[in-house]
Amino acid sequence: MTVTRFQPPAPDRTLHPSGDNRFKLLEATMKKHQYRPDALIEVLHRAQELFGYLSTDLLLFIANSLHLPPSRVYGVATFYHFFSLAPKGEHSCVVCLGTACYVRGAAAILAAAEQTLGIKAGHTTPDGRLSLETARCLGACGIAPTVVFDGTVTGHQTPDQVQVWLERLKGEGLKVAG
Amino acid sequence: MDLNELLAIAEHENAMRRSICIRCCTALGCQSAGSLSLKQRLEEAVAEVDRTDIEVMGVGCMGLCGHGPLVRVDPEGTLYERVRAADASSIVAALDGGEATAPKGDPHHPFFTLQKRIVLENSGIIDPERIESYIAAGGYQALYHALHEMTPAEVIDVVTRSGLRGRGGAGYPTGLKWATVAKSHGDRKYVVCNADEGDPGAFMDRSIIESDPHKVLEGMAIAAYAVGADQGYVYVRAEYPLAIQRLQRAIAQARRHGLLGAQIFDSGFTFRIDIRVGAGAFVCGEETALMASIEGRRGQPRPRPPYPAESGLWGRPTLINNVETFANIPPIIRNGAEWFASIGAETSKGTKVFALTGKIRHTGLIEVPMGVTLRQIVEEMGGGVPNGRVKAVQTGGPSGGCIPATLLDTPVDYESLQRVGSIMGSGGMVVMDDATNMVDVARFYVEFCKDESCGKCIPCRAGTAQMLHMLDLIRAGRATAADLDQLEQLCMMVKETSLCGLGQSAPNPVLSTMRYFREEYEALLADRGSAGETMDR
Amino acid sequence: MAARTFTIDGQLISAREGETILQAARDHGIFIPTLCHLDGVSSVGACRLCLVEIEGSRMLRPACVTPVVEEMVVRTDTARLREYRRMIVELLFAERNHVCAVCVANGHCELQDLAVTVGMDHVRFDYTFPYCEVDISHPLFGIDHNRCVLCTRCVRVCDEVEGVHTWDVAGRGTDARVITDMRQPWGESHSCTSCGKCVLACPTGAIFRRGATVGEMERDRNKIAYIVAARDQRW
Amino acid sequence: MNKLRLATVWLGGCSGCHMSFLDLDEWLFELAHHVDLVYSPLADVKEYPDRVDVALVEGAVANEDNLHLIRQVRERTRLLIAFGDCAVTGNVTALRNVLGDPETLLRTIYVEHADIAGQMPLAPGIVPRLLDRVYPVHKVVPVDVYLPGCPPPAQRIRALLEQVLAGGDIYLTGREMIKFG
Repeated sequence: MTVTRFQPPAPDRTLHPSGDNRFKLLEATMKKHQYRPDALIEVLHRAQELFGYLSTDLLLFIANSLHLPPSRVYGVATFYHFFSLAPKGEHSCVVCLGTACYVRGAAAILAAAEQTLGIKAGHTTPDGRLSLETARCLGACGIAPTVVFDGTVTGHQTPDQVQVWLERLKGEGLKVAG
Repeated sequence: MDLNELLAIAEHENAMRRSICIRCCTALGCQSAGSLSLKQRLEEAVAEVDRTDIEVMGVGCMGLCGHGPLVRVDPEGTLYERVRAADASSIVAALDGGEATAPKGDPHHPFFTLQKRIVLENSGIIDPERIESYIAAGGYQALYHALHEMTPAEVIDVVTRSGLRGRGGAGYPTGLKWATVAKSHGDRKYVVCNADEGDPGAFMDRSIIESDPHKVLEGMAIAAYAVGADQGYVYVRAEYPLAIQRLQRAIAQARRHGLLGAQIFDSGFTFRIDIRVGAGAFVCGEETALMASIEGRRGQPRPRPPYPAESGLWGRPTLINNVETFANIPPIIRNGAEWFASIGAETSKGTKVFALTGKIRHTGLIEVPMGVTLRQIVEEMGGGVPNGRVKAVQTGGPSGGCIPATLLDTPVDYESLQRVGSIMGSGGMVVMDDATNMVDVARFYVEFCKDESCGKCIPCRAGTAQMLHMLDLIRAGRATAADLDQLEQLCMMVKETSLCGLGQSAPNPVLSTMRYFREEYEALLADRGSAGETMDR
Repeated sequence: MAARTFTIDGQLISAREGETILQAARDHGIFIPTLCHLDGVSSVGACRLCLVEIEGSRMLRPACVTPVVEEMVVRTDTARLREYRRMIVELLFAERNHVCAVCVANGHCELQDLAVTVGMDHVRFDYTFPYCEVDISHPLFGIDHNRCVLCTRCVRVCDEVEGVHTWDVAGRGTDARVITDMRQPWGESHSCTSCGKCVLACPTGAIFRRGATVGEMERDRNKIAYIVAARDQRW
Repeated sequence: MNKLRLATVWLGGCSGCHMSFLDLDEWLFELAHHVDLVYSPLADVKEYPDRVDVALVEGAVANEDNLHLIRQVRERTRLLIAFGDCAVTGNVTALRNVLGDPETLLRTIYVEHADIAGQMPLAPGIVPRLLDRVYPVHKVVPVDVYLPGCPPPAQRIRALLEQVLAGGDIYLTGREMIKFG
């Protein structure tokens, strides 16, 4: 016997058929996985890659497409650290807090970063320019302590490196409040 | 693909080799230090001197990550450390009697000479991005051998007799696990490679995949043949983009060469491998949580039994081993059970790869025979602590414990490490010097476990939160001796009642530091009754 | 079905093959405390209150999901188990704001009853006093996260019995919360059928019928098992 | 016969536990044969006396006066009984802990939620300062016996006091004796 799960009516899907090409790309990924529910995490990865973060509407769109209850999709999206339900800053600074980095002074780097950027770890500056994050371990322990500036892993870091990075961004025309 | 074609690829690849090979590490550590532009400069420098007997090869990890980027010139084996792009032409010039501007490393240092490389036999030697390079090193011959000259039962027998135990941490006998899956009934079976290396301070699996991805795939294929599976998954952390990329490339290459997919080596054996990318959850290293995650659900563990070997992915028999375990398989099939069993210690055969990090002179990746002592690893290979003394060695990550310097003569094997209150774990080894406060270390790990607790079972969810709170009270000088006893009882409860390995081992860093460094806790205690003092402010 | 003979707390017991230790114990009037277990829905072995000792096994086993085995020797009431159970209940009381005196479920609460069972006269751990929301956007029901123990009985009953899966768990660890749909207010949930099964299933005062005041939130949990049994027997 | 020196103490609570104590009605006469009430909000004694045998402490430790008093009580009392849910758990008194430190709490209630002319309550020397958070008694001083209940029913109080009067170990168990709420 096959059971078709009741699907709650979707709220306005105004943003989907709008011709936003990213939805087509997301559809393609779901199609590749034959809309199988077990591809949910792969689909969320792709959605975040395309949209930068997972908005409620985007999650609902995925839930409907994969025939999954909304709460299940929301539950999965909030279980994993990698998924963000809020927009991230244009630039990011990720301080690794793995053991090797910790033993070699990562806490001081994070403290300096928080002071320099004026935000706490896990937050984005009010102007949406910069996000400060932490990572559990990047596996680059051989070059600890490490910081990832805009996706580039850099090793043997010191607390003043965050300031250097910020200055460089400013030099490249970034306007940072405060 | 048949054996002749395989050998022809190897032969062709070997014929292409030039007499001098400049090997440049392109694994994550060295890439972060700029090895990609260095490699390009080396290629340009070789082109500039117009020598056709020299080639530049991007290779996997050479081990000494703390001194990267690393370059080795073979066959003489000259090792250069901390090489900058600007050093490239001088390295090439040195082949003509010039002087290289990059500092030279010592390839005869115990860091290298005390190693025994089985899992890492190709690391830093072959080009991980080219299947031909792996085949030239004898790759996929073990798979051919297994498919055409052995029955599944014989494969399992060899693995069993080799004495190989799971390298993910718990050390469960691999052959026994395989036999259970082989015996289990199901319309389909799965093989899963656990590459969700979540232990902070550990990067063995990342390095193996980045340096020699095909070896893992070959190991998985042999396992699938042995247990009767036709579908495999590699569950790899999202934090490892380079490893994912190399795995994807390797899978595509293997498929193209008929080494994965339908009718491998013209046998009746079919095996496909898909990659599943994790999304940042340490608990997914636990096998039932990992399976939930592969199924697209919250990565929450469930009680065992039933074990995955009987009821795993989608309720079907599933074999789950970690990266290093699979990487051990091709050499075992190639060289035989007796060969493997002759290496290592009595109850722990073979070698173990460790990520040696922390306050130590030489950080990086090493592979040593089981049974060597911690002292050999830390003092001889690692070169000890610069400007200080070893205080403790932490093995096993958040699930392990801190072993004090007085026990450095403990041999590295599953049982010995357990006896001193730690575990083998997946291979993280973090050295701490006498400036390290062990209560802080315990807190670091407990906070990690608390943040990573999935929240399903109460002892782990609420227990780790209380452990963290109590450690903070201790560190703030607001705890009494009675609180310390209570923390210890809480640790025992969480250890014995938690649903999965995360909770069951979360107290280990606290218990082991309490056992060996209790005076550091006691030094922070308040007098009885004065706990209330701080309320006056 | 084959019978299995084994002992619980020294008492010789015979059970059907495939039965869990918990079922067998209850059939014979042996009490094992539970919290996340609910007759009629699947067991998850999460609360760890039903852990028992089994001779020859190093690990403690949850009685709710462990099938009986011939000649197994089970102990449900040792000093160690009693101490651990008390600690688990204390951890729950310390984790959120369980203030029995002002709770709708006062006097009809499984957590409150458990505290009595395990002999908890006070909580040794520090209370954490987290800020938790109360959602009374639904016209008939409300949820007070201060009282939630994350047993997931509401999630399971909604998924397995009502078949809707309005509830799930979001976040993880101590931040975990049961949610409806996209974590919107319950009253705005599109999928909820307002069947009230989650209200029946909730062991504490977390999910309640609106209008109930202190101590008034009584429920008949047997209804869940009744619905399941009734449905199983139909064509 | 030496009578037991009994005290009852009222910290941060609603006095409901004391009311319940008074609900013992005529049994109080019986009790009076065995104890001297040496300190109580029901009696006009200003200073907590020395050498108290048994103290029933109602309420949580919420302010500086509570803190001062409970320390005196502990120093001068042989058997300290946490009397009722506020003393045992913090209970309703401790609900404010969820809202943060006293400064934030007072601002929220007396300024932000004020209907007109909100201002911070300030009466130095008259209203005792609030502690950073509310504590159950055993988090401040060691407690010997816990009697839960909001309030503990009169019969529960009587059952406890009978055990106290009988001497020997005190052992409370079962729904009648230790149910919260």
